[in-house]
Amino acid sequence: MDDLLPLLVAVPLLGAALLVAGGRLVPRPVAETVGCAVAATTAALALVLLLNSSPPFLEWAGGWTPVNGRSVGIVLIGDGPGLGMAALASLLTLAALAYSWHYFDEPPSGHAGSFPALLLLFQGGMCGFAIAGDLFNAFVWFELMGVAAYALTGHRVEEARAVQGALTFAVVTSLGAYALLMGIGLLYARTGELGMHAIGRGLDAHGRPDALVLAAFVLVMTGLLVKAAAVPFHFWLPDAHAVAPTPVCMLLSGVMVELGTFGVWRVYGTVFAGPGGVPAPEFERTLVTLGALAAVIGAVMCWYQRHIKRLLAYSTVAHTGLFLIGVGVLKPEADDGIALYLLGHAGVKAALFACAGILLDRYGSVDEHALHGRARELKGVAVLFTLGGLGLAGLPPFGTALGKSVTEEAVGGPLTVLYVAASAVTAAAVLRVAGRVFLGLGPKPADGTGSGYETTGSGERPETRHRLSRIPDTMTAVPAVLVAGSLAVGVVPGFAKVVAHSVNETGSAGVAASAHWTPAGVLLGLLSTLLAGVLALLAVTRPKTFAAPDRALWLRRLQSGHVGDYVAWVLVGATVLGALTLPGLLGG
Amino acid sequence: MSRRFRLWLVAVGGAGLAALFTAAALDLPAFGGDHHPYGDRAVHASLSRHTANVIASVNFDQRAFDTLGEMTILFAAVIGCGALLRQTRDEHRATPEPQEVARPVRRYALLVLPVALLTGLYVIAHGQLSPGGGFQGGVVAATSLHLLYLGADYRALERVRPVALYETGDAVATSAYVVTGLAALIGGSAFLANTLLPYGTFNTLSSGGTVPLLNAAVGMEVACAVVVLLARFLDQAVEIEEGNGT
Amino acid sequence: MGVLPYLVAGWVFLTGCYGLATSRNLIHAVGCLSVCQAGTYVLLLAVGYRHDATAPVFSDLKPGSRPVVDPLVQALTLTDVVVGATVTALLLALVVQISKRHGTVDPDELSELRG
Amino acid sequence: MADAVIVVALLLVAASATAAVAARDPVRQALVLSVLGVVLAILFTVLQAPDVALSQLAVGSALTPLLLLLAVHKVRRRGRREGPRR
Repeated sequence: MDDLLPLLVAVPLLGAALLVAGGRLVPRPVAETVGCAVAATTAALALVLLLNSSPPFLEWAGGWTPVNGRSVGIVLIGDGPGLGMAALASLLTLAALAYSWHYFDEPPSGHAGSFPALLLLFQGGMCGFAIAGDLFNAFVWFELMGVAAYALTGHRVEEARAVQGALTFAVVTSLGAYALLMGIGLLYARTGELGMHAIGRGLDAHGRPDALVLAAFVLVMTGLLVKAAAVPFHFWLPDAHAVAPTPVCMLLSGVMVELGTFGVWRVYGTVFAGPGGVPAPEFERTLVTLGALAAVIGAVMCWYQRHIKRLLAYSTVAHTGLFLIGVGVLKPEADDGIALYLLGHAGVKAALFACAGILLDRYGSVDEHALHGRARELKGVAVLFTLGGLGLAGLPPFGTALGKSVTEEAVGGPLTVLYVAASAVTAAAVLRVAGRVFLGLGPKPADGTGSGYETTGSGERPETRHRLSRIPDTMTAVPAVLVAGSLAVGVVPGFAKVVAHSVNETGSAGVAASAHWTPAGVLLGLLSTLLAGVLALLAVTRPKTFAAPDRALWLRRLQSGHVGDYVAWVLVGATVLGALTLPGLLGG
Repeated sequence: MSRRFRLWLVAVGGAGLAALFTAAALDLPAFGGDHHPYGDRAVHASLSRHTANVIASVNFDQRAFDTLGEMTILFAAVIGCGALLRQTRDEHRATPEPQEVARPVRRYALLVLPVALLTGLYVIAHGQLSPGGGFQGGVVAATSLHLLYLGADYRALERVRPVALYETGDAVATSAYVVTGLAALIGGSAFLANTLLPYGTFNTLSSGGTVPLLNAAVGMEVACAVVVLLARFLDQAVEIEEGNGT
Repeated sequence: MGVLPYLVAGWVFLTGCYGLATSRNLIHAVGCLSVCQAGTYVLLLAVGYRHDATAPVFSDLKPGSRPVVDPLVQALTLTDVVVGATVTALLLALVVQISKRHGTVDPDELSELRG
Repeated sequence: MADAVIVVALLLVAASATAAVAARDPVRQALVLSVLGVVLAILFTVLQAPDVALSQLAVGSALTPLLLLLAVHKVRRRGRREGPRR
C-alpha cells in the first residue's frame, strides 16, 4: 500500500502529459472528460489511502529504504493530515473541472487540453506538497503549484486585471519560494540532511538554538506564510483571487492557501519542534500575532469591498488568520478543530466563489452596487449563496461551526472573541451581498465610486463566450454539492472523531483529543451567525452609517496594487517574524 | 503608497533581514568544511550503482522524484506560456519581412549550428559519465536550432520547427519519465526505483540502470520545452500584432 | 574567507529584493528576481564546498582517491537553475500581456487593483 | 591559491549582481545578467561544480537574457505602434 503514495503525484502528471500530447487530436468534451476522470481517479486513490492511513505510511521514493536509519532517497509522509489535504485538493480539482465543463471560454485553438492539463498539474503539485516529507521536495512541489497557479490566474489574457493580478501573485510567491530555499540551504549547512525528520534530529543533536536556527526558521516560514497569506504577506491574495477564472478561485481559496498553513504545521512539527528548534512559546507568539492581524485586517477589508470575488478573497485572508492562530497555539484539540474548520471552509468558500462566477457569467458584473436587485430570478443560487454566508458565520451544524467551536474551546480567552468577530464580520459582508443582489433589499446604492480608491466589480467580462441566458446544471450542482459537503463535515456522526484521531496520531505527540459538539460551541456559533445577520441587515438598511468606504481608507491605501510595495512588505514581514521569535532564543 | 514610504519599508525590512542573515552566517560551519553526511552517502550509493557522475545519480536515481517535479515545472511553464501568449481574438499575424543579415554572420551561424547541435546531443548522452546531462545538453541543442534565425531567416526556422510537434514531444518525454517510474512500481519495486535494468559496467554509456533512460527523457523534454518557449516569445516579438482598427 | 561566500549570497539575494521593490519597469523587475535566485545558488554551492576536494565525477578519478565536494547541493542547484528559467519565462509572458492590456510596463502606472 | 580564485570570483559575482540591479534599462540589464551568468559559471567551476556551471552557462547567460530581450522587443515594438488598448 505504501508504494502507491507517489501515484498521487504521478497520476495527475501523466494525465496532464497525455492531455497535451493528445489534446489537439480530440474534441474538447473528450479532453474534459479525460481531465475529470484523472482527477477523480486521484481523488479516489487519496481517499483509499486515507482510510488505510492508520498507522501512517512512510514511503521512500525510488525504494531507497534507510540503511542504519539513514537514506539517500526522498521520504513521503502518508499520514492523516497529509493525505487529507491531498484528498481535499483532488476533490476540489474535480469540482473545478466539473464546474468549467463546457462553459469555460473558448480554449486557444488546438489547445483543447491546456486548461484541464494545467488544472491537473496544479493538482499534482498540491498532492506532492501535501505528502512531502523532505524539505527540498516540498520546495519543488511548492514551485509546481505556483507555476501552474500563475498560468491559471492569468489565463484570461484579455483581461487587464487578470494579467496584473497574476504577475503580482507570481512575483511575490516566487520571492517567498526563494526565501524558503535560502532557509533550506541554511538548514542543510547545519545538519547535512534534507528529510524533515532528519533535519529536526540534526538540530536537536546540535544543542540549543542559535541565530542560524532563527534565520532558517524565519526564511522557511516566510516562504510558507506568503503562500498562507498571513499579514503582511497577504497583499497578493486579493489581487490574484479576484481576477482568476472562477474554477481556479475555488482551488486557490479553497485549498492552496490552506496548504500554506498546513506547511507551517508540518514543518514546525517535524523540523523546529525539538529542543534544538524554536521553543513553543516563541512559535505561539509569532503565529498568534500574525494570525490575529490577518483575521482583523482580512475581516475589515472584506467588509468594505463591493467587488464580490475580492470580498470573498478577503474573507479567505481572515479565515487563514484564524487557522494560523489555531495551528500556533500548539494544542491537540486546536489541531483537530482547525482540520475540521478547514474542511468545512473549503466547501463553503468554493461554493461561494462558484455562485459569484454564476453572477459574472449571467450579468457580466460582480459589483455589489451595480447588481442591486438584479439577480432576483436566480432563486437556487440565492439559497446557495445565503447558505454559504451562514456557513462562513459558523451556523451549526455546518462543518465550519464544529471546527470553529472546537478550536475556540482550545484557544480560549480573548482569542475566542476574535474567532466570533472575524467570522461574523466576513459572513455579514457575504449576507449583505446576498440581501442586496438576490433580494434587492435596502435603497439602491449610488453607482459611483466612493473614495476613488477601490476596485469595483463592473467592467468584468463573463468567462463564458456569451453571457449565459440559462445557467447550466453543472454550474449550480457543483456549489450545491460543496455546501452539502461542508454540512456533512459537521453532521455525519463519527466523522469528527475520525479526523481528530488521524490528526492526533501524527501531530501533538500522540495525545488524543476528542472533537464533538458542545453546548457552548453551539451557542457561540449561533451568536456569530446572529451577529452576522444583524450587521448585514444594518448595512443594507443604513448604508451611509455602516458601509462608508472612507472609514478604513488608510488600510485600503496599503493595498496599492503595486508589486514593489508588496515585495517591501515581504521584507518587513520577514523582519517582524525574526523580531517576534528572537526573545526566547536570547533567553537561553 | 508613496515611493518614500516604500523605501522606508525596504530599508527596515532589508536591514532586519540582513542583520539576521549575517548573524546566521557567523553560526554556519566555516566555508569548505568536512561535514557532509548526506553527500557522502550519496557518493557511496552512486558508486554502488555504477554511475560515474554522482550528480546524475542523485538527479535520476536517488532523488529522481525531485527531478520529476522539476521537469513537470518546465512542462507546466510550457503549457502556461502557450496559454498566456496565445493569439487572442483581437490580434492577427503579420508576415515578418525578411531581414538582411551580414554574410559573415550568416556563414558563421550556419557553421556553428551543427557543431552546437552535436555538442548538445553529446552532452545529453554522456550525462551519467561526465559533467552535463539532460538539462544542459537539452538547452544547448534547443538554443542552437535558433541560430537558423540568424543564419537564414525566420521562415527557415519555422520550417524546421513545427511547434506542435515539439509540444507533443515535450508531453511524450514527460510521460516517458513517469512511465519509467511506473514500470518499476509494476515490476514489484517502488515508484522510480532503479531496479529494472542491470547496472552495467562502471564508466560506460549504458551503466547506471535506468539513469541513462531518465536522462534521455529529460534531455528530450528540456530541448522540446526550450524550443517551444522560445517559439512563443519569437511569435509575439515577430509575428503577432494587435489588430488596429478592427 | 570563512563567511565571505555566505555573506555574498545574502548580499546578492537582498540586492535583488531591493531592485524588485524599487523597479520602474516590470521587465527589469523580472531580471531582479533572477538576481535574487542567483543568491540561492551561491549559498547552496558554498554550503557544499569542501577544501581540497574535487568534483564528484568519477569518470577519470579513482573512487576513494580524493575527497569530493558535496554532490547533493549541486543536484539541488541544478534543479533550482531550471526552475528559475521557467519562472522567468512565465513572468515575462505575463509582462508582455500587461504591456498589451495596460499600455505600460511601469508598475507605478498600473492602477487597476486597489483598496 | 584556490582560495584566492574563489574570493575573486565571489567578489565579481557580488559586483555584477549589483550592476544587474542598478542597470535600470532592461536591455542593458539583460546584457549585465548574461555577464552575471558567465561569472557565476566561473564561480561554480572553481567551487568544483562543473554540472551546475554548464547549465548556468546555458540558462543564465544565454536563455534568460534572450527571453528578456525578446520581451523588451515585443514591448517596445507595440509601444511604438500605438497606445494602450483594452
